[in-house]
Amino acid sequence: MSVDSEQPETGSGASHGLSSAALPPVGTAILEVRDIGKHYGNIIALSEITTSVRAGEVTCVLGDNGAGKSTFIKILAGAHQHSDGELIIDGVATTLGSPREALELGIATVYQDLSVVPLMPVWRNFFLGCELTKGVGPFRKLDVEQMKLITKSELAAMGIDLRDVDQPIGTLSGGERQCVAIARAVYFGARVLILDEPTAALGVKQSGVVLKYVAKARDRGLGVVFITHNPHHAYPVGDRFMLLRRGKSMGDFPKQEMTLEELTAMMAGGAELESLAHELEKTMGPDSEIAKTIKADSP
Amino acid sequence: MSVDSEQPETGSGASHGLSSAALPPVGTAILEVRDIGKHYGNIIALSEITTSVRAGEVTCVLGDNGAGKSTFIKILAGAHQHSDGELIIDGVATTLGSPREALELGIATVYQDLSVVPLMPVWRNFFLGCELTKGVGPFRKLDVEQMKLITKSELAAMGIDLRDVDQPIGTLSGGERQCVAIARAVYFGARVLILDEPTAALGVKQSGVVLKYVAKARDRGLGVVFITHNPHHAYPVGDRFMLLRRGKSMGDFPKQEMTLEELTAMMAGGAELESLAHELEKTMGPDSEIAKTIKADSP
Amino acid sequence: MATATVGDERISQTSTLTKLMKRPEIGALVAAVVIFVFFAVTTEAFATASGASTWLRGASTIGIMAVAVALLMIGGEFDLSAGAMTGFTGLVVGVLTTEYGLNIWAAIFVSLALALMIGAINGILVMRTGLPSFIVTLGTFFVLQGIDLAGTKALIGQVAIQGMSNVPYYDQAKKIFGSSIDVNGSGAGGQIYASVFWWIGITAVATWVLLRTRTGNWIFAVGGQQTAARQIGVPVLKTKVGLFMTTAGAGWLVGMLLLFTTSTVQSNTGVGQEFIYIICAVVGGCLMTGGYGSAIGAAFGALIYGMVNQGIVYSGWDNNWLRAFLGVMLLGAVLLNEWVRKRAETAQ
Amino acid sequence: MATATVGDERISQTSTLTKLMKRPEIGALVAAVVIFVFFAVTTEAFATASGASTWLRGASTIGIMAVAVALLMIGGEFDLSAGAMTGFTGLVVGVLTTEYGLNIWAAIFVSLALALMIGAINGILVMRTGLPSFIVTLGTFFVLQGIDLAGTKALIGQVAIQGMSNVPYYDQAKKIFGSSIDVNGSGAGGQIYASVFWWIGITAVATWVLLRTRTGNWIFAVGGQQTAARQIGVPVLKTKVGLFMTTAGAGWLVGMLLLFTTSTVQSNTGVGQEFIYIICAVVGGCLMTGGYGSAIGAAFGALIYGMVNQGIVYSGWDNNWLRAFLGVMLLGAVLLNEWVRKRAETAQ
Amino acid sequence: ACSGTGKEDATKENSQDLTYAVITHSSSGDAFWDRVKSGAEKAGDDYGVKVEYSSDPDPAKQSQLIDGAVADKVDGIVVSMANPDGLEDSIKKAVAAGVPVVTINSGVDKFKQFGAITHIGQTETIAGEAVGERLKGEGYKNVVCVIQEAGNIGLEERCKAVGSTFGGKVSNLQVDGTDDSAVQATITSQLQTDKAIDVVLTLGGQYAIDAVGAVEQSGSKAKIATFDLSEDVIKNIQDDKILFAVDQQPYVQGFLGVTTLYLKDINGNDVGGGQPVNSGPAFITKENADAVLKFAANGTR
Ligand SMILES: Nc1ncnc2c1ncn2[C@@H]1O[C@H](COP(=O)(O)OP(=O)(O)OP(=O)(O)O)[C@@H](O)[C@H]1O
Ligand SMILES: Nc1ncnc2c1ncn2[C@@H]1O[C@H](COP(=O)(O)OP(=O)(O)OP(=O)(O)O)[C@@H](O)[C@H]1O
Ligand SMILES: [Mg+2]
Ligand SMILES: [Mg+2]
Repeated sequence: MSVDSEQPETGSGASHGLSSAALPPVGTAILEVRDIGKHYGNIIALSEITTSVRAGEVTCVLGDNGAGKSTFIKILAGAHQHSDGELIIDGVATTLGSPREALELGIATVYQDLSVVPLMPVWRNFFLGCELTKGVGPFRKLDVEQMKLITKSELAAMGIDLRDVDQPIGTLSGGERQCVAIARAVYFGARVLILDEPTAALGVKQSGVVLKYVAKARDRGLGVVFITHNPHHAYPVGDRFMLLRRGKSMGDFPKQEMTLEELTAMMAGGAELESLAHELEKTMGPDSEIAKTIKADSP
Repeated sequence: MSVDSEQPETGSGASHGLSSAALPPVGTAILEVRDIGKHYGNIIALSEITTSVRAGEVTCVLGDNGAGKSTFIKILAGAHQHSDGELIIDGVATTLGSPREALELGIATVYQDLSVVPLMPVWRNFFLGCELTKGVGPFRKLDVEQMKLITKSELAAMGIDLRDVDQPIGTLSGGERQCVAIARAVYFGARVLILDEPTAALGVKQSGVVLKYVAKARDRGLGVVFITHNPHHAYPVGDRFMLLRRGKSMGDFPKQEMTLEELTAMMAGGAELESLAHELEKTMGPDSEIAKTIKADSP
Repeated sequence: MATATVGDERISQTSTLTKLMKRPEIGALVAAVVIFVFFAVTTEAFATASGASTWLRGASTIGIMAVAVALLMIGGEFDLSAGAMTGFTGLVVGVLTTEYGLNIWAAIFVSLALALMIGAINGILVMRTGLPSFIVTLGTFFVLQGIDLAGTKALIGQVAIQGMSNVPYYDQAKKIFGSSIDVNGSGAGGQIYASVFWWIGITAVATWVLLRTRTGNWIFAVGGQQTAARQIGVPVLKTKVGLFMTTAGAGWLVGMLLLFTTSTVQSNTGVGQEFIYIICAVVGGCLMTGGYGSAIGAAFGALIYGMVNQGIVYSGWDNNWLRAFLGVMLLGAVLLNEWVRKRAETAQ
Repeated sequence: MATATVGDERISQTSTLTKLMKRPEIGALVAAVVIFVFFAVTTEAFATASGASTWLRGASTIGIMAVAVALLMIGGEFDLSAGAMTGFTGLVVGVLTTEYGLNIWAAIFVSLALALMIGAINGILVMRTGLPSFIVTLGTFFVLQGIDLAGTKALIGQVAIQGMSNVPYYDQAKKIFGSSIDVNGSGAGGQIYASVFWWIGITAVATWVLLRTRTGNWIFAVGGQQTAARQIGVPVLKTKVGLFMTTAGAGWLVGMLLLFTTSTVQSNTGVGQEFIYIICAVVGGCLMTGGYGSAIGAAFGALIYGMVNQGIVYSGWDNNWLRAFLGVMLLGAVLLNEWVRKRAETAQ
Repeated sequence: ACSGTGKEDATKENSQDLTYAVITHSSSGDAFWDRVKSGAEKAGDDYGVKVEYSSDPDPAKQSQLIDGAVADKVDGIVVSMANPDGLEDSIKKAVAAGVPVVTINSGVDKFKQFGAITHIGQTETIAGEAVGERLKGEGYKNVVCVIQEAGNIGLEERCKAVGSTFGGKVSNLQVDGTDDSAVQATITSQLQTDKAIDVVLTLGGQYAIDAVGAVEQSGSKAKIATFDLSEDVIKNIQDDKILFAVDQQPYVQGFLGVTTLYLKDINGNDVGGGQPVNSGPAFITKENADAVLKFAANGTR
């Protein structure tokens, strides 16, 4: 179960993905959005968001529940089409018709609902859409052994020790499933890696591994979009922080301009936090950890 | 959006649930398990677990991903039947045939996968199985207005500001959905409240509210089972900590016997954490927050 | 918190009309109106009192079953024995009265009891074995079909009930199940059959149950996500068995309506109709996968089916093409339906 | 990490047999064996070469369709036009050759092209409109049925193809689609028909595709969770349209087998068979909801159906009860099937 | 033999825009009823009247079709009464509304009672009895009667009538008429099981062809007889593969049904004078096969 530096380098998969486009220099905007908006029927989930995802940078998207974070990244991933504004990829305004188009541009995504097919075995889920094959012509067949092997080892590297990669993924625990989704995206992500609350269901150790992956991807020059509710996860790896509230952008801040405390306060909704801390103090006694933490965080 | 102490007391719902059995005195074991085990086909998910859930106490179940936590609480909730050992409720060994039986005994559960019916409106999901009605005989009908009102206000109290409780719950964001499931369980939980990673998808503020609810339920004399991967969430509210590893219990510790640091170390898997911290230091620089935290946590 | 209710900036303006438009049955309603207008304009007899009485009658028996089947489909199950059940119940009454001289009301009661029992067996088999209802009820369907044919032949020596109208108290039962009311006084044409009233009544009750009772809530839940429903404490078994019994009960009612309107049923009555019911339910907005739909939508679906069926005859189109027309019209109706629904959903 | 592979204490011992037992088709296999033994013991002719040749032949055409339909069902869709397609393609060839004197191979090719086109239309309609395939293909079914009847009638003045065996090169085509091989030398009985070989071939190819190719992976994925599959980058449209075309292609093949084995098809050939295919697929372990099943299982399902159908005749049971027997046997087979599967799944 | 009558009368002046509904209990695609339809339509063409054909095997639906025709104010209805009880109300209503009704094919016992002007046809019973007698006369002992549609009243009655005059054993065999391959397989199985069977009697021309294949395949010595004709049936009769075919002359039933209504309308005739008119049956054997081959190929016999 040890996650040590001797193990083979995983998640270094520029060559695995559908696209093997060369990575642009660090700091170049790979994805840009301008005044982008999205509504579902009469529900306006997102409006007038402007930001960019740059090579070698981690953009954290922060915000309350229902703020529109998942909606935002689904647009970047091609899973939803935006209703207003412009989505610019490599300098060209486009609309991603399907997630496959995004994948072909080297954009890999971990969705909040994970996008796994419950009845299929773990290894089939891992390689779904990018299956390894061997043989030629009509006899080209899946390289089952290889795929099982890779799946097993990639998950092991995340600290997930599966009994059997042939198990239907629907029978895995929540965290195990999340790890499969992350390992898959990291393995296939070529230029941009989008992670929607990847650490939500993970244990301390697994979370650490994911953060490590994020940092590694950044160092390799990928653009990363990272969503989390945990400021302790966001702050160490993030380069820029975009704050959403009720579907609107509250701004886009570089790391230099803020401290962890400011970030936490921002995520929790500022002023309102104080009253919560107050209340927790009442219920749990003033020496309670959480009350102290929240109190310390509130401005 | 403010969560202040003036708002009506919510989550005080001993009278809402299916059961209105009187609460036993604080410290009495409501649920006990003895050497309980569960296997799915040839997969042994849990073996030889012994612990108890006491009135007025919060039992935290900790463990790595796939350790068997959800399996454990599903047995308590009646969603799965145990394969070995004994489940003792109010001193009587029983097997819960269905979640409904558990509910009738006053045991309310928030499952990790939330148990919502995606196509149904939020309010219908909230009251599913415990609908409010008015009128008599054949003209007894759903009290729709009342149910909508309660749903809206209970969610508001958690800091979730829904546009429309008539929206299918499948269209809510992950966190919003989680809040519905929690609010429902809190509202109907009469004697035991079981929460499986309730704060996973929640923002800082909503997490605070959930912790507050847990503390309140405990103070009202309910037995609470609380699963989380976040030691900062577990420590302040927990009274006892049960640690699972690979389907086995590593022990059951009262709060007095451990510090937050010990708890964190235990959750992360002890010795192995050091190497992770080491690695993170390498990738993110020694001053990185997360590396520091993990390093500090490791014994 | 309170500020969120009025003038939420995250919702664009919506009219009450748009809200109404989001009901699952709206598409079917529009399609029904379009089809009515089409045939009313292109044929003479269609929109007359006597013409309408014909297609209403045709739609009514299908409609009753479609509504019951819609409930079942919303609850996530199918019942392929529903069609054969209509013949079975009619045959039971016919054989018991014409051959064995049983009192007609007793026979009616016996056939109801049998129907409910078969429904319960269907439900319990499905729930206990975990087999798909499609297969279980297919088995029941075959068995019923066999009984209908062989049983009837063995007992009365032919494959259709004859001489029903000579049975004592036949008229009493006919009052309830088979009578008709003249609309415009003239004897010829323009009657409304009892089945039409039954149809309207059943649709109203089903809609009420579905939208305004706990049972309705449970039906949506067991169809939408059975595991979730069970985990939350919905009595899944009871709900599903109840639904199967409801469908069987509706089959019985339709059997009675057929028997007492035409005074005969045949051993193959209802065979093949089971899919028509499903079709009507789907046209009316039910999802095949369960958890979504409406009873009144299914009634509209049956109306569409009845109107198209009779309208094609009135149009005088070559009978050989009947099926092709039916197919095109159905597809057209469903496409229109879907289009309306999509428009409604994305309406601002 | 490495310690986890061997001797994981969280897994109890499993034999290879148990592993095999977890395949979806295992239940159907066991049921097929049981039924075979049952009829072999209770009847004389069943297990003879000539008896087997009869039920194998009956099972083969249904089996080919069942395999194709199983793929489609695993992909999460239905095709109700599959039955009518077999008649349609046969009629096209029959009409073109007997009435218009087209070269037989050209006619066969034309009908294949038409079938694939209809399949593609089905698929594209389903995917583009978002309507359930149950409804879309029902529309196609009705339309095909109408064309089969009215078109044939209009073109050749009757409802069945006549004089097919006088068409030039008929024997060539019959070699491929309609010939038979004597097994035991004696002319009477014991033939294996071409359709049986086709059936085995198709099943083998389908199984290979499903389990060992990317396409197979995608089929499982689009049926199991379409949204997830799309999000992960599976070409959903291509996969589904391909499946509909495969089913249509299988319909064409069966149409040819029917035409060249019996030298005739009629306008209602295949009508109603579409459900038999679905039944065989489900008996063979496919889920109605998609995402799970096997091709070889569907082949076993067809075998069960074929054996039961002929076995009842061999048993000399009262023929009127045919349907009832069929129903009971089907239910029995599926129950056995499910029981075996459950045992296998919880086996330690 | 009755076709073509009245063609000369069919002048435009006489036809006065008449519309007749022909409503039968046929299921779609049935070869027999297809010929009834052809006959009725041919008569319509010849007389310059409009003929609207519709059908449904379910008596409830068939009675709705009759009601519908009355609502449509047709000038006459031709109806087949397989299940008289089921149509009684509707036919009486039609008669009460002043629409002349002619019954065809089946329902000979009830037509008067219901107020129809006449009955044209030949019940299933007459044809069946004739077949039974003929087979008995030729010395056969064991007949299997192949029913291609379970529970179809007409088919059941035919087999029953065969049994009533045949004397020997008559057993029914249900087959799936929409799958010729299965029909052949099932007949084969039956022949393999019961070696005593010496005649296979099919109830539609199409299935006789399947039976020919089945007899060959099973190596049985059984002979084949069939109801209804087709080109292939006649060729097989010529080749001695089929004993005989019973021609119920469905074309006549359709044609005369319309003709009767037409004569009533233009000339006040009551064809048959209140007595039923028989349309058949005729036996087609090797001797007279050549003469009907041409008509069978047209799809009118
Ligand atoms: N239905 C099932 N069939 C087979 N194995 C299962 C099934 N459900 C769970 N398991 C296995 O049992 C083990 C325990 O699962 P469980 O969901 O209890 O873990 P958990 O402790 O809740 O993990 P997490 O923190 O990731 O939610 C996992 O390894 C999982 O793969
Ligand atoms: N398909 C949909 N139809 C209608 N409304 C939707 C739909 N999907 C999302 N919404 C609404 O849009 C808003 C934004 O949802 P989104 O999932 O983007 O939130 P989020 O920021 O990811 O929240 P969380 O942190 O809880 O995951 C929510 O209020 C949600 O209810
Ligand atoms: Mg989200
Ligand atoms: Mg869990």
